Amino acid sequence: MRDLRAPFLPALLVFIAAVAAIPIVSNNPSLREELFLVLMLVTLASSINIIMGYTGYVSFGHIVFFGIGGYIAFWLMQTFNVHFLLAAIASAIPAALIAALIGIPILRLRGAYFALATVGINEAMKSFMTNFEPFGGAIGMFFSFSIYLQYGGAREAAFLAYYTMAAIALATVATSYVIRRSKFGLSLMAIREDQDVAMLVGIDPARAKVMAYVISAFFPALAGATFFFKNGIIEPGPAFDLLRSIESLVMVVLGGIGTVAGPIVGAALYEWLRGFLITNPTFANFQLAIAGLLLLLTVLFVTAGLVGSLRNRFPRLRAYIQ
Amino acid sequence: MRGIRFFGLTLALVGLVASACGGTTTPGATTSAAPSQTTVTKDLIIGFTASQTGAQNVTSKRQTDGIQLWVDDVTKVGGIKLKDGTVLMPKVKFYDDESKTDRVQALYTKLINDDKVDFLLSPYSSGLVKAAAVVTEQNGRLMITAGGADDVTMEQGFKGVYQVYAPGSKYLVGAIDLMLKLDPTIKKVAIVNEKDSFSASVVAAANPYAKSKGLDVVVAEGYDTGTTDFNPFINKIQAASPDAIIGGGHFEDGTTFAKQLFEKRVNARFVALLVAPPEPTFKDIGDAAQFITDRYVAKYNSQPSYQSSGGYAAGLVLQKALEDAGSTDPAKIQAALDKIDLMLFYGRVKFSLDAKTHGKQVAHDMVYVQWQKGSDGKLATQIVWPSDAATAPAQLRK
Amino acid sequence: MSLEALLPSAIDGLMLGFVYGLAALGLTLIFGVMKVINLSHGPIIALGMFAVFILFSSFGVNPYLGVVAAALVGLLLGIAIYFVAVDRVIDATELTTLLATFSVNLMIIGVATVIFTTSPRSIDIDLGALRAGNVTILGTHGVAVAVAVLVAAALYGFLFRTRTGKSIRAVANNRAAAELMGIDSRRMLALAFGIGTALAMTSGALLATLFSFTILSGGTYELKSFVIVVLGGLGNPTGALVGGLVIGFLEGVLTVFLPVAWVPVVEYVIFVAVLLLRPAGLLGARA
Amino acid sequence: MILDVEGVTVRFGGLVACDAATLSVDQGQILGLIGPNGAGKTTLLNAINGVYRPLAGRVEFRGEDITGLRPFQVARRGIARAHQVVRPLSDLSVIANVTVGACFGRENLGLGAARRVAQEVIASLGLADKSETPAGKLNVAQKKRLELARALAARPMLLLADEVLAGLNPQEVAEMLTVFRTLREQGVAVIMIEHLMHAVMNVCDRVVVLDYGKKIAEGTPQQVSSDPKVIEAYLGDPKVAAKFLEEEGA
Repeated sequence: MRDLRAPFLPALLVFIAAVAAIPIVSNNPSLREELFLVLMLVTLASSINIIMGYTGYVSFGHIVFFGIGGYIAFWLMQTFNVHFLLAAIASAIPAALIAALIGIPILRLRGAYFALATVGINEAMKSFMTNFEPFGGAIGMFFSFSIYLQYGGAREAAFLAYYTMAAIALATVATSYVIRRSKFGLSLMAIREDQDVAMLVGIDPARAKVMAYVISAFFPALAGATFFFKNGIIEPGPAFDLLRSIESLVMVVLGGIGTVAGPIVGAALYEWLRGFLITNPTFANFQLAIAGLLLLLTVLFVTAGLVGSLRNRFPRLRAYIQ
Repeated sequence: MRGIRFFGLTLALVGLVASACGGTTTPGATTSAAPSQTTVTKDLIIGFTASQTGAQNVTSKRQTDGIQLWVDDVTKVGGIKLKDGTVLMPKVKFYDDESKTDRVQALYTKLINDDKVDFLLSPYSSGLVKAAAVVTEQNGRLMITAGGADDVTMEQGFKGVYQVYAPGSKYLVGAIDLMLKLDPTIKKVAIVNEKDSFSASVVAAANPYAKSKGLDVVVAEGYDTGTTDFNPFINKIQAASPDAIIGGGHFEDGTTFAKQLFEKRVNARFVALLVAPPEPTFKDIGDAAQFITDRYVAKYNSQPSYQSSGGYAAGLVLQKALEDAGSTDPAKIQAALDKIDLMLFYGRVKFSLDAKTHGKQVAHDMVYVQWQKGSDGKLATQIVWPSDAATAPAQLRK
Repeated sequence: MSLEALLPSAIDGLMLGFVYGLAALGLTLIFGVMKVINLSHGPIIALGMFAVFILFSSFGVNPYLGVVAAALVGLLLGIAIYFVAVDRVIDATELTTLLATFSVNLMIIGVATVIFTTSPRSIDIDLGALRAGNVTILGTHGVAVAVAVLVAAALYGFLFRTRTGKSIRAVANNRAAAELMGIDSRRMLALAFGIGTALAMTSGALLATLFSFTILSGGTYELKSFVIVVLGGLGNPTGALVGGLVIGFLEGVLTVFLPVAWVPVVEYVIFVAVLLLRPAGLLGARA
Repeated sequence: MILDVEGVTVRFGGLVACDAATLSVDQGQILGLIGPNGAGKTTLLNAINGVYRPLAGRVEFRGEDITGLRPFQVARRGIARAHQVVRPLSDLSVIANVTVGACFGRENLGLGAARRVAQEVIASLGLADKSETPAGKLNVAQKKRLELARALAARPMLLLADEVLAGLNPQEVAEMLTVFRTLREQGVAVIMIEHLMHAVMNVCDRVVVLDYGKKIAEGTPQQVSSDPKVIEAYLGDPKVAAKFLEEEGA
């Protein structure tokens, strides 16, 4: 297409891949751990951006899909010794199906009602898992260490998890970009702006929204499967952590809602800041308060987020930064 | 004052117990270095994470204090002296893990690879210990777990994880024995426990054990970590009118549970709760408090607790292993740890060598204390089980 | 299953329901007036707990006087929060106001954690108890119910009998029209936020006289308030009070038939079901 | 006839907003829909394109019964709508707004093709220099044109135009009327609700008058404007009304 003047997507993907390769090349496991987390947050934030940024539905409890993916994959690996990659895909499909099933009713709700419903679903799922003994109940599940043997040992499994997470992040970003530049994306943005108008020009909003919700559920499920595979332990608390869910929203807003690069910038920035605050003796204790202050300032004064503000300030950049 | 009578009958078990047992190792007691050799002083960096924020923050702090206390004591006597003349000065390096498993894993990776710490201790709480164990195993490192009593963790075929706490399965089984010895007519028992790794593994062993002893488990319920309202459980217990109540979890919930049991005047003849009652702050529930053994306060200059003792003991185990190995070579330390059979102020320490359960604590037994009214009319904790360590016979409500 | 537990459980639950209702009232009032879901609700409840705790443990102030103090502090705090975090974004999308109030949540938790740590605290009050059969009603619980009822009644009196109260309701109904009638809507919004916060702090203060708590305890009650508010209809004060009683009663009674740990599952399923089937709540939202 | 509306009734509670309304329009024809405020004109358009489901009656478009279809299904069959109260997709650029119109309508164009159509339409409506401006930042007249542009970009066979001229100055009105005439030449059918009588007189081929949801008159603009029933419906007093119409038409 003509308006793809700037090779934004390839550039972005190459950049992410290059950063992801640093810990491998320099053989730095702790950088690998940090980046694993960042890549995971990029995945979560970019996925949320599809339903929240493009479509305008604030999915507050979005982490529920991360948890569902993690649980199903973990259970498959532990009980049937299914290979991790297979288990991850096998967990993302039911997660997407669940998204379709709950999406059909709850996407009829608007605004705050939708946000609350997603919180309710996440909490319902968390308390259900807390009681669901086949998945370990409140204690969750814990790998027998021999599970890692088929990947060549625990260390190799950690690398496999890292590569997989990088691949998931790249796929999420690419998907996010493709959607944003597609007709489907345009229909989502029309829905975000005015659902009635969207319907009058020929868009089936219910269908488009459910599609967006399903896509935005798929990648977090993969990320959950990978995250808990590496952890070797899954519990209801970390799997359905509402705070993590809200933090992902914060990253989207910080970076620039509705842009492709925003969630990436936001996730990296947020995680870097937290790492800095936690290890800094002066600020360690005030970590949460500072995060809160920063969020407030962003919400009040930099509504469009970093990437969004850049685009607004320098319209010429629009062709280069999506 | 009615409360006192009730709590006089509350049995509790606790890990930190009297140095009545012989063969105690204390930091100052070790002088195995040969005087002729030249001494080389090296730092021994001990890495771990502490939950300075999040759900585990209070108890984790106690464990950190325990570790720090051990470090201070060792420093005071001039370090750990090895046979080859090396003197190791322990230093701690720790980060805040926010009580989150993913932070634990990132930070243990950092401790191992960036900070290049010499030795690792565990975070506090079974869940975080598991997460850390995965990383130390991935990196082929040794870790002594100070705060993780869950059985399952230690049954995964780990190679370099060693458990100081007695595994959870042991915690309440003894209480059932004691109870039945005191009164064989006890028939109905209610089990109400916290739903965390530790308490669940306790109950997973205690529940079938109770049934095997012919007891009738009339209530079996779990409560979420952080529960503050136990009335729903207590109403159920009251309706089932059991002879005994066992369970609990950690300090805070156990204290609250006990307090609310008292408020509702539950008529059980025997109550055994995990961890909570020996704590000095048990005073929140009435006059029962001021009687914690002065001995610990005097000896360690800090409020003792189950968790801080765990931290201190983990330090001692490491120290002993270093001395036995005579070097900081991981393979030698591991061999020394495998062989350890130690009696600490804390109890006996010995690790399983079985491939599947390697590193699991096999020797440490639980000790039970009871609040009893002394001849002066005041309440004090007495060790009532096991019988060879008992300071007073257990009493049961008539 | 033990039916003997039914009566005491139902009574226990219902009594707690009054305090839950009070917390939910604060949340629903703010939503009703300005369509903002206050995500700092939980930490504010926790602040209510600590207000009483500090006054009691450091200055020996009677906890029930502490409840009054907590309400006053809440009013001022709420007005401050409104002007700092909400005023500027009052007309923005729900995401913006959600995040703005969430940032207040983070700041309160962040600072309060440093000051108070997350150690559990409790306030020891013994007001005796009423016992009949296997029903025990603790004095503290009885007083909490009484205070909750009084506060709710006072709020209704304020909203329906006073000029200021009527102005707040006018602003809630139609801000533009209220302004045409000469009402300073900004002041009313700030006041409503203050009252909502005061209610949350009051309920927190009462809860502190019943159970032990940490600075993070508010989260549980915040989620409970969401459930109650949706059940009663977002923005409907009477709905919040009734919803509180319903949830309290359910929590009590369900425990007799289910393992206690399953109760939250039922609660959240009801919550989502109400949102889907009757988004206006069981009592219907105010127009 | 491209559109046949027969006996369509829409009711809100006890209020009958549209009472057995019947009308039809053919290709290349502009039908004026007039009537006093609250006569049910907008309701009728909403019943045609599926926003409301008629209680009774039938809507037939190009020989197909489209009664009760959802709005997006109606749109995909070639009926476009321009609103009285403009509803731009504020955060999207002008070109994106119009592309949305082109994309999802009858022809189901790809993004590239839709964009080209959008550019043409924008140019024809004089918005070319605003192409990249967020729609929310346009002035009222520009928004009106955008609203029409979005509808036209769908290349509809039938355009439902709801008071698109209101609020425009005489020159802008004249420009808009040219657009309607061009549409007629292209064979597009138009139903326009309009209060500007001179515009109706000027451009409409036929006029339908609604009052209290009922059709009270139909015919050429001249026939309708001299119908006493119509005049009475508008102003109660036929004499005043006649005078009013004269002035406005001038």
